Amino acid sequence: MIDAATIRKDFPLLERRYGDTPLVYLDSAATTQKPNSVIDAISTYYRETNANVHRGAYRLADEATTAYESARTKVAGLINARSSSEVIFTRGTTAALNLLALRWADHLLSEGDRILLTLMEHHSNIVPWQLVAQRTGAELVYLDITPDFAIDLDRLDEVLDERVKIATVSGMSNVMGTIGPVDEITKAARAVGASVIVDGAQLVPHMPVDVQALDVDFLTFSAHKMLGPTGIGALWGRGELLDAMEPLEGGGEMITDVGLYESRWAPIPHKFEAGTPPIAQAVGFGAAVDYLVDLGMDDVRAHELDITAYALDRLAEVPDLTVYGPQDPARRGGAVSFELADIHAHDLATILDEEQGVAVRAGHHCAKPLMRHLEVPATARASFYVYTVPEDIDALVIGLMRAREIFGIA
Amino acid sequence: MIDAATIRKDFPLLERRYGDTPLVYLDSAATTQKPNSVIDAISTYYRETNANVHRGAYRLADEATTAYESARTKVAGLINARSSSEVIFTRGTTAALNLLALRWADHLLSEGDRILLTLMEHHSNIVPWQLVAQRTGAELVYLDITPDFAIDLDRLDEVLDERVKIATVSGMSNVMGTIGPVDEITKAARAVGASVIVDGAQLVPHMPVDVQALDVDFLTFSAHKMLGPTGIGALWGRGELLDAMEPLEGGGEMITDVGLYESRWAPIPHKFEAGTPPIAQAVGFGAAVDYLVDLGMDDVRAHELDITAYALDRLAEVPDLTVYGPQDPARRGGAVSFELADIHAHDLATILDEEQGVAVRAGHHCAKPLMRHLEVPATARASFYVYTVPEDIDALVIGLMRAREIFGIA
Amino acid sequence: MSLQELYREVILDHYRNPRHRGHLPSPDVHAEGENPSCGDEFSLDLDVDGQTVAAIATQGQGCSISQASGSMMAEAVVGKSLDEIHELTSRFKRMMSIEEGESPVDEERPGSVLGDLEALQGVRRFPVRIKCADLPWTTLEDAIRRVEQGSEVLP
Amino acid sequence: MSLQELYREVILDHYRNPRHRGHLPSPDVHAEGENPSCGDEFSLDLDVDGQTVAAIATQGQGCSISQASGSMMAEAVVGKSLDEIHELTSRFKRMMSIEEGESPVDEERPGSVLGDLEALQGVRRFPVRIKCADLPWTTLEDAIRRVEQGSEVLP
Ligand SMILES: Cc1ncc(COP(=O)(O)O)c(C=O)c1O
Ligand SMILES: Cc1ncc(COP(=O)(O)O)c(C=O)c1O
Repeated sequence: MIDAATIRKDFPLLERRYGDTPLVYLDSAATTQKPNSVIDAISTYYRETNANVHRGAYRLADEATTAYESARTKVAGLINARSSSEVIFTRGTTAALNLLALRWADHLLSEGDRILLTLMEHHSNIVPWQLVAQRTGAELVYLDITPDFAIDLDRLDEVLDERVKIATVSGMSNVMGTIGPVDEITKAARAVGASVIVDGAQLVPHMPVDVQALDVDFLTFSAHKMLGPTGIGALWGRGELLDAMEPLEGGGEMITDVGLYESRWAPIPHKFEAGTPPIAQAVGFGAAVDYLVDLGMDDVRAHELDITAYALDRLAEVPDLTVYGPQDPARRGGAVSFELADIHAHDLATILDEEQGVAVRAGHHCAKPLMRHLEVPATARASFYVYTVPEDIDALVIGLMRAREIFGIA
Repeated sequence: MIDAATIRKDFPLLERRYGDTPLVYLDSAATTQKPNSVIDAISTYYRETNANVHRGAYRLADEATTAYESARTKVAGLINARSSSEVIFTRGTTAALNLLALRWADHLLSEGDRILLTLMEHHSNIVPWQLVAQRTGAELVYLDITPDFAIDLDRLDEVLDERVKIATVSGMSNVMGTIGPVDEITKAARAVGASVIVDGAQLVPHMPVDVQALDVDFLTFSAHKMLGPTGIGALWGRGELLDAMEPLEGGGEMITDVGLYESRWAPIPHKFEAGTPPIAQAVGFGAAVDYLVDLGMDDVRAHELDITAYALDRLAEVPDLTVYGPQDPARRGGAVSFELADIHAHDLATILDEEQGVAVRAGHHCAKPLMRHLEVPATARASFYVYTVPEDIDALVIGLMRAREIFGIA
Repeated sequence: MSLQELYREVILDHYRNPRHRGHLPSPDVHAEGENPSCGDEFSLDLDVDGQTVAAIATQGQGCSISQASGSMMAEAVVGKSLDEIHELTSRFKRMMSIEEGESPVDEERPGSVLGDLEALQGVRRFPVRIKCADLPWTTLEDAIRRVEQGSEVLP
Repeated sequence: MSLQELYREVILDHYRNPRHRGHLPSPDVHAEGENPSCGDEFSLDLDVDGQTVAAIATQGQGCSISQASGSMMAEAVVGKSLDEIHELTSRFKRMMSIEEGESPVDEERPGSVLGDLEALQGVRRFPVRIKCADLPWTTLEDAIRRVEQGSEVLP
């Protein structure tokens, strides 16, 4: 079991104060804080090992290459990839999804084909597909949300026919916390021969994920949402699919030969990693994976279940507060969106921040289609991670009561 | 004037030793070492300011946004951009050139149009254009290299006609050190209405660059080659051209509205920065720019002239050594490629590394077309930066003499 | 200064009971504004009679600061000449940009030109929120510019 | 171990005077290998007579280690049966992979099967260079596999 109060000490930012008020960080779905081990791995890399990778005949460059490639092995291990060559380092989830849209979907789809999404997708898993649709003539089809904030699977069979070539679904909603029905959608998609992409930006950080067991085709995630640095994330894909995909970017490192008018590509993963890669970031990503593996992903999930249950209970004590998301912690992760009476989310965020040092996000959370569906222009969102303690939730609740006072709500 | 011996103390990696042998880092054209101020800016960001940018209603997120955007202002200042919105943060030079190829060139070019390059381009400024040519039917035309390692401008007028829509040239060769004739090519390209792209990966780190004075259209560069972190670089472009360009990637942060089937884009620079950007890396990039501006880019160039002149003199003492690059330091930067007798570059690199701790690169330096033109399968390359001292060159020369011995060259 | 001063009663009142809400039947000009970073939206219809804003109606949704600012603005501009509105806009922007602690922008109190709008002074201490207060004014400037250019007087 | 031992005379000799260089007039099989990370290239032609390598010719360019390894390999395999070559290849790879300081792979010295090839033992201490020494052998394995599959005996 995770002892969040103890591991907090590994996270220097959590010691921040505004004057007398300690910071209460409840915005981990946007980006997580970093343990010292990650911050130090990056500094140590720059202080002791920094060199460009893959082309050095000297020892330092060899050390740098080993550091970079062993990060890949760690990331591959976390998601149980068959081979580390199936892990492509990208700038993040958004870059990974766009790579798939531009080089997988563009070649696969034509007029009349369909892409299946859900209404709970993040903009990063919507906009790339809108652009694919515009380029190829394919259509987007959305699965609905039920009144209890789940993906509506009732129409799945109806919607999934052989026109659907790609199903792309969030593993976990960054707004409602809802765990996506990846299993059901994958089975149904397989039956009609569609490929399955999972936007794992919120899933991979929060639960054990095994790509071989999931039986999906592609998985994308971002290091910065799982204790790692900004500027790096990963695309995992089945080797044979990645082998068949054309590179998006050309340049150094991704070739075996360059002529004046033609070039030959290196094998995966390098084919998709043109130019100097985010080396120090990969090292930091590897350290983040080490930290999570040490905690144990089962325990990470167990802690999230506990803290989310506690949060939902405490929020239920606040009058006039509406939670947009499942009430059952087993069906969700620790991103909790809510609205309080007629107080706009933005005002709520200011009051929580100023009164209690509580950092929550306010707005559309890069999920405008979902917000329109929920008929709410903006929500406030508190989101948790391995270092979140019940006291953080208590501060949130005090702040919410104070907001009621300030807005003169009896 | 830069006192390299003093500023070396700011660079912790330069204190590395292999047993008794100190590391002599002569591979700055591949990636530079980082001063403490850059390493610390990154750690401090993670320890004190880390939050996601642009969407936070709390103070920490506002601080993070300010840190990120003020890095953009610093980078814009370094190259004298009219507005910081003309600076797009990318993964690096390679990503920036590919963005231009995919979203500028693809829309501009059609069958029969031409792209002008030079034979000294890096793969990252060749392969993207080969792919453009394949997609659009445009042709690549290369400017030749003269026997004294300059770009051959004699045929410029002949080659530049109205079929040429884009000229894309390296500001400085990473193999020969040759400074690219950006002025001449720009004037000639303007005369036929072609756009000009400068690959500034080696130029911006080593010389003062003023994009308004240069009168080019786009400039690309990488932080990691100018004291900054890996994982970030910049595309500068004229505002009106960037405004007219379509985004490559869709996702969070780059939109003003997302509907189910259509979206609206944010203004530049955000239109081109989908998803969580490399925030900590931007902060590090900003610190690197601060360091360079403190030194003064004129002094950076002056130091490079000195150290390169010293290196060329000392290398001339080594029998059977051939330098591939201009002899006049005024025409070049501090990347010096050479071959020693019949010793393969790879063997040379091993000997230099093991005997003298000297780190040089060996191989084709991501410039195979140039290597074929020079008729040499591989060279060894020593490259310098602000922290390079004459003693580094002396160690190189001792190592080269030792290599002659080991290979039994009288 | 405390949050209590940011969220003054008059602001909450304008937020909850925005003045001049709705649409004009056939406005001379319509303008829309948005803060992409927080999602606040504000739009307005104007009827312009010669050089005078004869009527205004506003729409929008967002935080109390943006919506109250819009409501107060609507009250302040109706019946005013375009020149007076330029003057008012620049006074407002000056108020929002001066350092906290400096003297209030309007030296002529009582009988202040900005009136209720001065209640928004408290926003200055919350830099993230200044753009909320500014949104309606930026939208208004856009509308007035179009009136002056004669480019978009609707039929 | 010093560099002097890596760059032994025999290695430099093979580098400078590679044996079996050139092309076979009509080879039964041709295979090409490359180390993308350093640019070393090595290719070879084989004539296979039943189960025996009757002739070999090699081409390539690269560092002394890769080219010497190829030259020594060519000398070692010519006239050998495919089975013997498999045995030799696995001995060579074992030699290149054992930890430095462990006993040499070939216990039966003198009269060593690997012969000159043992001169490459020194490469083990330079991990970046092992793939240089391996390149000709990987290319050879590729060629032999194709012979055994009968897939690519050239006409
Ligand atoms: C001239 C030149 N262009 C482009 C690049 C590519 O830069 P990056 O690898 O940072 O994308 C480099 C560096 O490798 C270079 O030297
Ligand atoms: C579900 C989901 N998908 C995609 C993303 C985009 O990730 P990134 O911004 O790291 O590219 C996010 C995070 O913002 C997310 O929560």
